[in-house]
Amino acid sequence: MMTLMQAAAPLLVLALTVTAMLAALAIRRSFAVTIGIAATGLILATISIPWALAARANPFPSLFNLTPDALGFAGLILLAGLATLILATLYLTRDLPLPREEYPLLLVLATLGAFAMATSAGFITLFLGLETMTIAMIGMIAYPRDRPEAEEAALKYLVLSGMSSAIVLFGIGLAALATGHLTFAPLLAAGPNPIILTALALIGAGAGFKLSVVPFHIWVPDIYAGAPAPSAAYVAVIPKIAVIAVILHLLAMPGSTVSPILASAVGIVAMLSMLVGNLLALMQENLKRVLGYSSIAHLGYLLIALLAAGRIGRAGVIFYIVTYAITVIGAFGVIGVLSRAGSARDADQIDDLRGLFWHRPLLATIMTLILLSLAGIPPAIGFIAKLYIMAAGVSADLRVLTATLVLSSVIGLFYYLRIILVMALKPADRAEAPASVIAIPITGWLTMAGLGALILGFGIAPQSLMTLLHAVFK
Amino acid sequence: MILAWLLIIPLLGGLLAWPADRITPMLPRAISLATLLLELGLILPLVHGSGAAILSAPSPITSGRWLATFDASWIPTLGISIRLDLDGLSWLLIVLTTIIGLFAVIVSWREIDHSTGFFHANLLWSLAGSIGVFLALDLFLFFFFWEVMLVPMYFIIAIWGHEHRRRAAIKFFLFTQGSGLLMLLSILALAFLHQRQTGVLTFDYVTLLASQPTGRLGTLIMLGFFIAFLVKLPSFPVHIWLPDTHTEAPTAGSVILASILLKTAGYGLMRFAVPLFTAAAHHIAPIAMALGTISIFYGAILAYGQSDLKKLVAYSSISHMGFVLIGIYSFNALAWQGAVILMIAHGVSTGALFITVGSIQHRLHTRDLTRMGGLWTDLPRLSSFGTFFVVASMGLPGLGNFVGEFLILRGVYAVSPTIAILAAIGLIPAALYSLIAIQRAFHGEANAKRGTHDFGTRETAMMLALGAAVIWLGIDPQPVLKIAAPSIAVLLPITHAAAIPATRRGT
Amino acid sequence: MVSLSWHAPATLAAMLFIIGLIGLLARRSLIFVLMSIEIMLNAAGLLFITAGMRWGNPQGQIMFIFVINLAGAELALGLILLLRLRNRLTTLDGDAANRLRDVQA
Amino acid sequence: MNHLLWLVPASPLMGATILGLCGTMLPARAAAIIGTASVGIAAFIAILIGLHWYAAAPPSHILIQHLWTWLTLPGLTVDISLYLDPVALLMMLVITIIGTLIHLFSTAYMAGEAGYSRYFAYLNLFVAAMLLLILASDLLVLFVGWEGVGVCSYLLVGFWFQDAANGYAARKSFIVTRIADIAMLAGILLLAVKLGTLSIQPMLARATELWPHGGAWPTLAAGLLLIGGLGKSAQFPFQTWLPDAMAGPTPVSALIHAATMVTAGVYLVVRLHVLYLLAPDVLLAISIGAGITILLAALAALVQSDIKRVLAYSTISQIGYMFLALGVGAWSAGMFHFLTHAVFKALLFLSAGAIAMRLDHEQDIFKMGGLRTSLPLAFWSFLIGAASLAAVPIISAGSFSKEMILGAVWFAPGIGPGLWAAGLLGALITATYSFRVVFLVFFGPAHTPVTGRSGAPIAVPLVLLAAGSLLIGWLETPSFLGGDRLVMTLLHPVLGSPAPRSALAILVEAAGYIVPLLGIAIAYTLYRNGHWQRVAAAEPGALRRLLRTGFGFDALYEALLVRPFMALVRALRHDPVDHVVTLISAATLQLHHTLRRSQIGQIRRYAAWLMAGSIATIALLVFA
Repeated sequence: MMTLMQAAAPLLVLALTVTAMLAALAIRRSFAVTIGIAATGLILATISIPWALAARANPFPSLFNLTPDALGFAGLILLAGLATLILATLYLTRDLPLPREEYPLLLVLATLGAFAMATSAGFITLFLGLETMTIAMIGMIAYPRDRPEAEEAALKYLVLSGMSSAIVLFGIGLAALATGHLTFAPLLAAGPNPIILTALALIGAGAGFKLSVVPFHIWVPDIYAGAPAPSAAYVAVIPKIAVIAVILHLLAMPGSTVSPILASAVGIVAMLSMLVGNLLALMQENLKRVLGYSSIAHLGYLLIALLAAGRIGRAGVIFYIVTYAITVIGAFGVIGVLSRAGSARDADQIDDLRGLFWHRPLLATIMTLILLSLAGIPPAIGFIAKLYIMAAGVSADLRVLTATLVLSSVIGLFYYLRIILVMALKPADRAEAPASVIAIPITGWLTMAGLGALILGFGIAPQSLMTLLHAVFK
Repeated sequence: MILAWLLIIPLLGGLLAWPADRITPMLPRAISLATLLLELGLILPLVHGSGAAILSAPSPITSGRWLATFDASWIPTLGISIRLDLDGLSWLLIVLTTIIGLFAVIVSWREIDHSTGFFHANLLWSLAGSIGVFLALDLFLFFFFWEVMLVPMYFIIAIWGHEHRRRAAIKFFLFTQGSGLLMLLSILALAFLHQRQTGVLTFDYVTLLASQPTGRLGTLIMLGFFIAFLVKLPSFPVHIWLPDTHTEAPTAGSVILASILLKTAGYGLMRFAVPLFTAAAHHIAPIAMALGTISIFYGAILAYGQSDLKKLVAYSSISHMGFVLIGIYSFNALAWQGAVILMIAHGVSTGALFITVGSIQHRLHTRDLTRMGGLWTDLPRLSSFGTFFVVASMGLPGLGNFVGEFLILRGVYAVSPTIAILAAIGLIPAALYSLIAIQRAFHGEANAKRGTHDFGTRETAMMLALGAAVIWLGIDPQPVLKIAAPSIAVLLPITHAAAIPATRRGT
Repeated sequence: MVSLSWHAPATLAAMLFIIGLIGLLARRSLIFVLMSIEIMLNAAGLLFITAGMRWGNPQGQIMFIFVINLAGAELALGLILLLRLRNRLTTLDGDAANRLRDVQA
Repeated sequence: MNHLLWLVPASPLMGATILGLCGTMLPARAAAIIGTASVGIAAFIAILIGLHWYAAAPPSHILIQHLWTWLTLPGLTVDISLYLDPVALLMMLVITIIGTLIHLFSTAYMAGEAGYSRYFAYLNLFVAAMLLLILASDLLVLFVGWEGVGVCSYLLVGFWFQDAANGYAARKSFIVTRIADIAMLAGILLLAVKLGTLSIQPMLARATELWPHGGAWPTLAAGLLLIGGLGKSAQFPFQTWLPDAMAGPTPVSALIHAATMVTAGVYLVVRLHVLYLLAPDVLLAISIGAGITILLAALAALVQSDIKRVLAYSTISQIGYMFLALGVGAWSAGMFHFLTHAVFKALLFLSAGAIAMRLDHEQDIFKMGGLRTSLPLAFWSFLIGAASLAAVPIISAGSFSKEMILGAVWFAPGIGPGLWAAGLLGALITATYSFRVVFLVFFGPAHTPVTGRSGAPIAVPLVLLAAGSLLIGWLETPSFLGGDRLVMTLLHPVLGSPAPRSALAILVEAAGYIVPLLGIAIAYTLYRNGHWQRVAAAEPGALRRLLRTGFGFDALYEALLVRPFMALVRALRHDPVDHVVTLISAATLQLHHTLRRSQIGQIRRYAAWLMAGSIATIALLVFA
């Protein structure tokens, strides 16, 4: 019994945290307390992961998949959640005209959902995790209720994710109809009959929606732009980690083969994502939208490594998603530390960053590192990540995809560089520019500097991260 | 370890210089100067003493006889290590880098007056990147430095450049980075090919030299390197980033770009693109030579047509680098020596020309030739130095550029008289644009009295030093040839030995 | 006991799903949009029931309960957002909520 | 003494360096002293070496001073060493001595000009480069000097840079010679590759050893090098640059464009005559080209009104005589004519300069006149020079050398008599045009007032050169005048002795003596009856215009070379490749805007996208 408890510890801690937060809210509304509980919960859950792994047991084999891989991704989700939590704490200032305490709750709830999804062993858990996460995220998006944009983004996300949920659900239903099971294995083992293929297509479309790849990318920029910065960071990062975790789990299952037709479908999606994402971002004036489009392209890159499979492909996927998480949270973090939930909008216009180099050189440097990382230029970590993708592509001889990667990277460079340029411009005489007036608390500086240090440090000495990931993901 | 210091010193210097302008704007300049002097003090002694002995006896590249060497693990997972090795060729180019770097610092002493700290940090980092390029013998590390030197350069252009700097900076970066990615693809392909052959994943240059991919795949992989270097060189038709970039960059940026960054391409061709793929390199030699010849003429003719003095110099660089390209792809030791000399001489003379143009712009606030004329009347010292360096870059015998051009032509003639003679004919338009530049800038009627000051002591001393270097290269190039000789003797035989059977296999 | 073929309910589910889909695309009013999503979810639910029926196991029914839950939760959230939209724009037209976009009007 | 040979080029080089580096800080007087003295020292050492040579020639008449190794690589070694043989000695003496005189003349001529020290720096540099050219033991080093004098010529022609026309003339001189130099460079490359060395003596030895008489390689190499020589010496078809080069200060014209640099082509052929002996076709081409040049230039000189242009065309024509001699293998005769020509042409130019100085830089001969009395020194100097140019028998140096050439040409097999006739016709025209100038400038009424006065720096060079023009011919006299063979003897070890003369030579010589006098007579007649003055005033006819423009070669080259080049420049100026990139970026942007239209912001449209995507996925998976 004890070992079972030990193995399920992270999940239990997380669930308990949610309960504790609800209880705390019921007793006394205090932002500090809720944040404290949330942070403690997330940290405890993270710490308990190695301990849980040591148990080498699985109390719910039909529901949860508590392998090192899955728990590794879960850990990544927890850390990413923690980072966004810190950003949210800075973002939701005291002078906010609305209660702040529910936000951490929603965040932890979404994290619980993502955790469940990443460690799911069958469709039931997967679906429950997915929906827990999605509905909590809608709350996070709509949180600053005075902003029409946030509300609109939430509405769009609700409708579109509802639709995608229905699509996935129908796919799962078809799978269940065809195989009689709600676990993954039978679906993978089944022959290519039309129902199975349709099921796969529908589930794939749902995954595509969450991964925001072309042609399921259409919602991304609007949602990112409308959501408050920490929520956008969350939406941009955590669901993707969870979906990737599931996909890698599926691929690692015995007997799973990627049929050529499926591979070519993914290849087309990857190619379109890279090109369309980068092309759409080209002349954008809104930083969040740029990040949205760029995330479309990045997931396209990631699909290359996924397709390449093999040892280096798998390592590439993991390394890339870690890099992506650090970098994108960092990017939204920069917007976040320059914005406040109480103001009418976030500092998300590229123009808001004008002259950042001259009045906030450190933040500008961090942002430059982030952009370099997104563009895949040394010495930032994104360079090593892109190297991994290219290595995977080259080693698997995916010539067209790799060539597209190069081409679209060049297009991508253009808009990343443009942002850097704007930061290097002479500051405009706009005293009210949010970037120059908002005071950034020390925690904000520490978080951003920490993210910057990760981006630079892992970019120069990637071996440490590789060793760590290798230790976790075998 | 000394090689690591060669990289660490400018990196640290940059880190120091960055915040130093909060104390006084002078401090970053002083830090840069001190850093580069220290660097020079480190690098210069390496060819003496035991270095001289190593240089006197060429030995196979696998024997590991280097002037200095450094090896440390970096990313063992992917077989990447920090392998730095110094041979004569690298030494020459690093010395060039450091010295030109010094001049870049001096030239920006007055020109750069805001955020000197960040400027000098970028300057030093860019130099560190180039030094890394010249030292790295791990392909991935090489690529790392190749990219690293671009980013600071991008900032230098984008922040301290002239009116259209943003466009120019982006163009510069897109071209060099885009072609760089192709090279990365090739590096990876080469490494994985080697892994498939031997089971070992490594990016080590010396190990990969043995790989020598042939056939279509070999050509494909080689093309990645070739294109990247062609863009950086630059050669027709991928030269178009250069004129814009030069025009918009601040003087120090132009100087570094022309004198150092372009040289990394020539170095890359000699060190990587040719020896790693000897069969493919021979395969593509006619195309390379044709491109080189076209570049010679194209650059010269366009230089003649420019009314922007800086653009004129930029196009002339394309023409000069055409010589380097045909020299390298003649696979002839004399031509390679010529290419080395020409790269160094071009570095010095074109650097000096950019300093001259920068000085003119600083005084007249224009680079437009139609608004110059008669400068000799007002600025005799500037004009005479300008004329001297124009004449030097035109290839006047007795000055450095001529030695390079002659050796290249001599080497190429032995392989292909047609190309050699065509290239020699390219010296005629060179004279045309050089003389028209002198005429339009320095000669003619001084249409308005410009109450400007001539070169001061700082600038005169700088130009004298550069001029002395050009003359020295012209009348006594032997020391340089001697230092480069062992490297060429090592790199070229690989080319010859492997090429003959390989071309047979290839056809 | 007459065993009902699973084809008929499956086809019904598919038809329901498509009806929901068309409704989603065709109706401007957000109320109808939400309803259409409910129809799609319920179509999926019907499919689970059918699956359970076909293979004779309870998983379908379990899943159906979860689906119902989800539909409820989503509807609740949707209605809140809808009300707020109506307060702001005095309309239920989904197309009116288009502040976030790339194309300039 | 011989070990000081290196000082001969080094001394003017040092002068140039000092003047170049700190010329602007020096007073004019100091610049003049440094400039003249540095060449004077070179001349002094050259004379000492010459005397020493006369007393005791070094073994095998060759003096080599190795300075340093320029470059040594497998397959190519180039030494910087000085190689002095009788030919070079003669050249060295002429260059340094005349150079000194012209520097001296310049101190007065250029007085008060802006850039006084710059002028001397260039002139010193020129002398140094010229000396390097003739003393080089290696063809590549020779090429260094060769291009060096070209650049100095460019700088000096364009010395008065404020006037754009001067700049144009300077550029033209440089570009035309540069075009020829490329051929020379190709020849050097050919020799370097085929013979493995560029060191002149071993190279020539190897050429005779490896290459057959009249073979393709020697012909090609000799031909390519010849083109370089023709360019430098302003011979047909490269003659167009020299008349324009008169834009430079007159002493410059005297030194560079008359006495020294333009004869470099002659020197090159003489220096490599062993190679040319292997290429009879090239020699034939030389002589035919020379015949054409002599006549073209002489005819053009006949109608010029600018005194310097007359002299310029006469230079072209006289160098044509030198090439004529080379074409028939009369190397020594060519060198002898070089010697006398250097002296009298320098004299003529300096006289012209002395006149121009006093006439407010007037150069039109029709605006002069009557200067015989007001400028007696200039008159006598110019007269002596003109006599030499016209080859007035016995009293002028030019007569001796021209006779020698014509004599040698007569005996050339095959086309000899034809060439001789051309040379003789040239001599007739030469006499006519040179005395046309004499009469127009010094006789008749004065048109322009004379101002100022000339000092010793003007007088000394004129007197010395006039003396030289009168006397230097006696170094080498025909048999009936004593048969002195001083020049031949000096050059004999290098160039061998000319063929002995036969009896018929007397008639040939007689013709050579009479023709100049005839020419002078024509000139006098036409002057007396006012023909020259009339045609100058009248509207020129087509033929006259053609002659005046030097047979329209400028227009021809303009149409053939300049215009196509400029058209090319105009077509490419804005870098067509750049447009391609602009197009690509525009297309990318267009793509961006097209795609962007999908982001319409409406939920239903987005839902449609999702549905389409799902359907496409199903279709792909199920039906593919």
